[in-house]
Amino acid sequence: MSRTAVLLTRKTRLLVQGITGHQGTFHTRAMLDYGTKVVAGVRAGKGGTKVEGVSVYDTVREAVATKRANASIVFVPAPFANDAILEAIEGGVGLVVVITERIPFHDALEFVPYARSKGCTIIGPNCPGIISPGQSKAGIMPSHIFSAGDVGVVSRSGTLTYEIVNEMTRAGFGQSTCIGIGGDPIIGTNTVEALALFQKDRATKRIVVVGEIGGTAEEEAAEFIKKHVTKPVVAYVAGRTAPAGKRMGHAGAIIQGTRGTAESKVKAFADAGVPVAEYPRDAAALLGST
Amino acid sequence: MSRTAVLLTRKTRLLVQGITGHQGTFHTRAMLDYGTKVVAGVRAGKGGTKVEGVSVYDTVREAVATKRANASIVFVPAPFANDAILEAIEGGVGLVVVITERIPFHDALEFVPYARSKGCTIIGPNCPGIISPGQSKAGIMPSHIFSAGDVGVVSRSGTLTYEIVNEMTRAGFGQSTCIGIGGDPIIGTNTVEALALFQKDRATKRIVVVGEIGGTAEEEAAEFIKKHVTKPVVAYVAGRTAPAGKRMGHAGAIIQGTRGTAESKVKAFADAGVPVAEYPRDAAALLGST
Amino acid sequence: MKFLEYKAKGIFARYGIPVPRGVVASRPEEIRDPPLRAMVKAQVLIGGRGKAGGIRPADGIAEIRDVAGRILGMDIHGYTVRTVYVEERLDIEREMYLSFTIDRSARDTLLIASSMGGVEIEAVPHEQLFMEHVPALVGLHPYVLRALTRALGLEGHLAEKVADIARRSYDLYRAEDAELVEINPLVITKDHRVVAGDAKLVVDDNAEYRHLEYAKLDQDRTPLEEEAHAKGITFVQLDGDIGVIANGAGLTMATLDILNLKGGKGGTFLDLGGTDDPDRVAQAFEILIKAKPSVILLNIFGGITKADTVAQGVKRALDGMHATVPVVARIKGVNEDRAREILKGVGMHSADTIEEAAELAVQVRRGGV
Amino acid sequence: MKFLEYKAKGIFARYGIPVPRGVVASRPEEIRDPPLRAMVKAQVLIGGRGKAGGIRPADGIAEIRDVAGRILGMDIHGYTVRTVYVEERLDIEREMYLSFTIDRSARDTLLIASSMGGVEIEAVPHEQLFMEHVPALVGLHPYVLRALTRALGLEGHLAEKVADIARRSYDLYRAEDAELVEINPLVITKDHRVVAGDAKLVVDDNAEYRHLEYAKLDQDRTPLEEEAHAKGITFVQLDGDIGVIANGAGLTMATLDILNLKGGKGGTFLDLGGTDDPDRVAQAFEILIKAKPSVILLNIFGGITKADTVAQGVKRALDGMHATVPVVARIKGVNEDRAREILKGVGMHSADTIEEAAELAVQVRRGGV
Repeated sequence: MSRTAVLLTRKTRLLVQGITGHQGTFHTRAMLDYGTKVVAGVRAGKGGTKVEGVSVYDTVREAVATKRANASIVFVPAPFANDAILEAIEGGVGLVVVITERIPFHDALEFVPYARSKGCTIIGPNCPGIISPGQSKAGIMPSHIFSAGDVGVVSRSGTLTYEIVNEMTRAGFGQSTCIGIGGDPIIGTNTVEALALFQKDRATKRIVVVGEIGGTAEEEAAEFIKKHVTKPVVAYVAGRTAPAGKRMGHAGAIIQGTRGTAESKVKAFADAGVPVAEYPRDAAALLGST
Repeated sequence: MSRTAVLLTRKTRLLVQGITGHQGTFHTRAMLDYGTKVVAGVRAGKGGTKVEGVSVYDTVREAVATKRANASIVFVPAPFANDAILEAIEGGVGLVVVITERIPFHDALEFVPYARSKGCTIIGPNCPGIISPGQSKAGIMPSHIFSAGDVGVVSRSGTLTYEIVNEMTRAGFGQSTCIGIGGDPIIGTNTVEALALFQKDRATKRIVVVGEIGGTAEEEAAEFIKKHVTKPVVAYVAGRTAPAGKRMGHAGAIIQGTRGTAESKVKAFADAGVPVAEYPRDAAALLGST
Repeated sequence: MKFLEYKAKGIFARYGIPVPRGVVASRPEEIRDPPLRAMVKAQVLIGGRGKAGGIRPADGIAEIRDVAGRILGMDIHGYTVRTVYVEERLDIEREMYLSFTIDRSARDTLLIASSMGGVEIEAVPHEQLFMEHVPALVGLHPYVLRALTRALGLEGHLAEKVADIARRSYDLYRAEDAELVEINPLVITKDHRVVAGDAKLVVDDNAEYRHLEYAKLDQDRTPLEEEAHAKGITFVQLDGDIGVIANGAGLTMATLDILNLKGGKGGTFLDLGGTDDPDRVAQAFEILIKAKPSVILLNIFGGITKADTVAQGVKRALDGMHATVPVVARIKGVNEDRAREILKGVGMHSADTIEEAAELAVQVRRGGV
Repeated sequence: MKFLEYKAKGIFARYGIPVPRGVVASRPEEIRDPPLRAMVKAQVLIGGRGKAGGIRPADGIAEIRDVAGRILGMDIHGYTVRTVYVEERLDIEREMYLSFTIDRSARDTLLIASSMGGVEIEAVPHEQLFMEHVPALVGLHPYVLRALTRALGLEGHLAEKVADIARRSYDLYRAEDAELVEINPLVITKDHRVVAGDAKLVVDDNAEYRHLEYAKLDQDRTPLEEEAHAKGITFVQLDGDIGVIANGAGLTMATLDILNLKGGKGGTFLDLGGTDDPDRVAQAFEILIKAKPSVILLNIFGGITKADTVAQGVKRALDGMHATVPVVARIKGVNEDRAREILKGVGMHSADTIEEAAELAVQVRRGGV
């Protein structure tokens, strides 16, 4: 039986860029264990070897040609990530999940619009990836806290999302797809775009948005929800006590002057009729009342 | 009554970039006379003046904001054309018709894919423009030879097309839309893309393709027709007697080694079941037998 | 990475952007050969220097040194002035504003300009702003510069000079991986020069590896933040007293928020990231202990992170520094039971949820436990 | 714009691409201080020099001058050798192929490489070619170079050298507005240097205004084509004897095709473009008359073009040059009747359609009219 999901399904044929690194190897194993079709790895100079039973190629093009990979996950270190992402886009995969953190945003100013021009979806950078529970995982999140269901989750953060999803799973709210869109200022898929995907997806009946301070993604999401989202949405916003002018871990999590405050985001959601959880665990409870 | 057409209809609100030049002014008058909604002109430093009764603005953005222009025609000289085209794309028009000839193709290697990434259609460069007879003209072709009808025409050349269209009109084959895609090696809309538009357009029942030597546009068109075009197509190919290695007027009209010959193109059309006219005037006759 | 004005101006000058002549000093007597009609400007990484009295005119070497002496050592919004910049005083005809910055929503670069210069750009009415995106894929083209100079009401030579400065500023923005290149005011002098009156430059921290020459700059960091940065630890000092450490930026922020809801106030933001290497954890805890928190609130949600090796790192740091600061921990992850065992050995308080842990931390701080 | 090998190599060298040392000469006695183990190479703008005997080894100054003397003045596929290039003879370990060119279908730049070098690239089997697009919007990135060197079976220093040459070739391709940058063969020498054995460079004619330094180069044009080019007239000399002139490139080609179908053979391709300025028309006709056609076939389909001013230009040229060459004209456009009047005055034959005009031209040529 084939189920729908957003961006990633059990049919997705994933290749791992930077498969021979510590993180790449570890998560290749974890993704295989989850049932992801990891069909190839890429590492220049290591073509012909195997990692966790997965064939390694020197170039994305070979991996795509030989193994019909149609998505990629990038673990390549920041200084080489731009190159790897462009190789993936040109190699013809339709989805590139960029786990790598600390990529200069000037690189993203190029590869993000370029990917779009080629019809390729980027998730991240600096993100935990994407998981369609019970189907496939292209990411680094702990698999066991997820459960299949009908809630779409979009989040700018990693562990905070695990916390929320864990609570959802315990409360019986399984997930259709969880997208960690990443904590950088320039990202390939933003909150609004993820919401649009969930609104269209037949497997998704409700949506959780996990936001944080910095930028105006949540304000734009609230505006979009008002106009285009008919499915119930609940939200959480991290950073209510964060001071202005300080970068809170994520490159994108910074209040600049009066812009990007949690108050503004919470207010925007409230104005759009989106309940906002006070504690992360409340998101699950709020879902129960939607 | 509103009729369909490809790319250009009576509703299109055109702005003229380079309206104050000789060619810009002349064709603004001619387009107005034809009934085109020429809503604005652009020429830096001439904002506030009028040309042929059309208000001139300093920037595309002003023209779009004030006059809701949604298409542009570019008469700006080659050294400044790239800038003008990018201004039009960023200004938010959805169609840019580039009349200017002799634009270096390295410029087109940038503005063509960039336009595409922004959802903007480029016609040209080095083209006579586009006309939907009876509705609107964004181009420099002589209006009186065209007549409204159901034949879509796509052509790499100008006057040759006038010759063919003139014969069509005399023989009673009116045109839905005629697209002069231009004679340069890198063009915004190619033969295949024009064919795809005509195949979809309800107002187009039959199609004429005017090709010439150089490149493989006709071979690809023939392949595309075989697979995707259900409407009758006839073709003409110019340059059967052109020698190899010589650029025949158009930057794109050159046989390179054994590539780009008329024989190859004629054969490709024949293989796709597309009748090829021996004389330009025969195109109209062939249409009669489709 | 932020830059003091005089350092930013040095970089601007490298890109051919006109800046006033100036000399820098950290003591009045160091000032030699200054412009004799001068502005003496406090060099601090915070705005509002002018209103705070950190920018003053002075004429002649004696007055310049005198004024510099009064500015040096001043406290400006919590920042002590350690350096002054003595700069040619401009005869101002007009002040404008020009900047290149990142537009996150549009995923693009934004050029902002205004004919109202010398004031905070946030205070300028929207209709007084010229804004245009500059897409990285195609770069800055003349049409943008034409629109810019037109919006500023400039013509002829002045328009050319401003367009040229904008072009150079964009080159700088791209080549130096800047988040912000700001010239405010951009001054037209009475003798028709166009000069960067002030210069603000913020460079992407993530691009540090491409600009190693900037690594040692004065940064807007406390000494402890500087120490953490040098060790690659994500750490922000806050004005509460409870030391908060968690794994993941979002979770750390959420932990601070929950602590606040429970009546406590965080003194640190310390993001362990994905590490469970005991050495790295110990390093992070050392920074945390140096911040002298009344209590430490540790929150680990580790789906993959090994909780026991995290705990080993915590123990190692506490033991090594002979620290007696109480720790309240909520640990979920691989080997979480073993982790609790280890931390019980150093007198840690344990909780099942963040909420409970936050409550407990507040109680401990009040001496209630 | 095409470049003789030695000029192309000069440009390659400016971009840091290694080329063999060489000297250029147009007479044997001009050769001074050449490499003493040399290849003497005919400099002509056409391929197949080697097979035609235009590239020969020679050792020592005497033999070099002797060989150069025999190559100079040779006819190679219709091109007279006016220049030789005396170049260091390479000890070849391996020959490869590398080029950047325009891919019209993909609207992109194409990098082509092959481990089969020194032969016509068209002759290399497709599976022996490495091809990768290089999009102008993002440029040439390392992944392309890795794939390139892997496809060529290179490692270590050799891979680095080839990658570096590819990078520089792409820079040249972009900065010089090239249509083609080709190194064939790209040579690995026995002492492990990587050197451009031959260098082909074609620059976009439309970009001439950005590269005025190239405007005076030897071009692959006949003297009359050169004269036309200098006047901005689109003119190609063909091997027939009927002078064809029309307005528009496509129409001119079609007129030539029709003439051929009617049994004639065009001697010129002359595209008047959109002009109806009598001076420009006269200039074009002057070129045409200099090509000594037996008959001139004029085909104007001018929807907007004023036919009478075109006719004035024709008359002016014929009168001015006292030319007696018969003209067959088919003119459609504004004031076409007046145009026919004018040309009747110079003995022109008139026709209603291209087909008739072509037939008439063939008849006139045979003396049938």
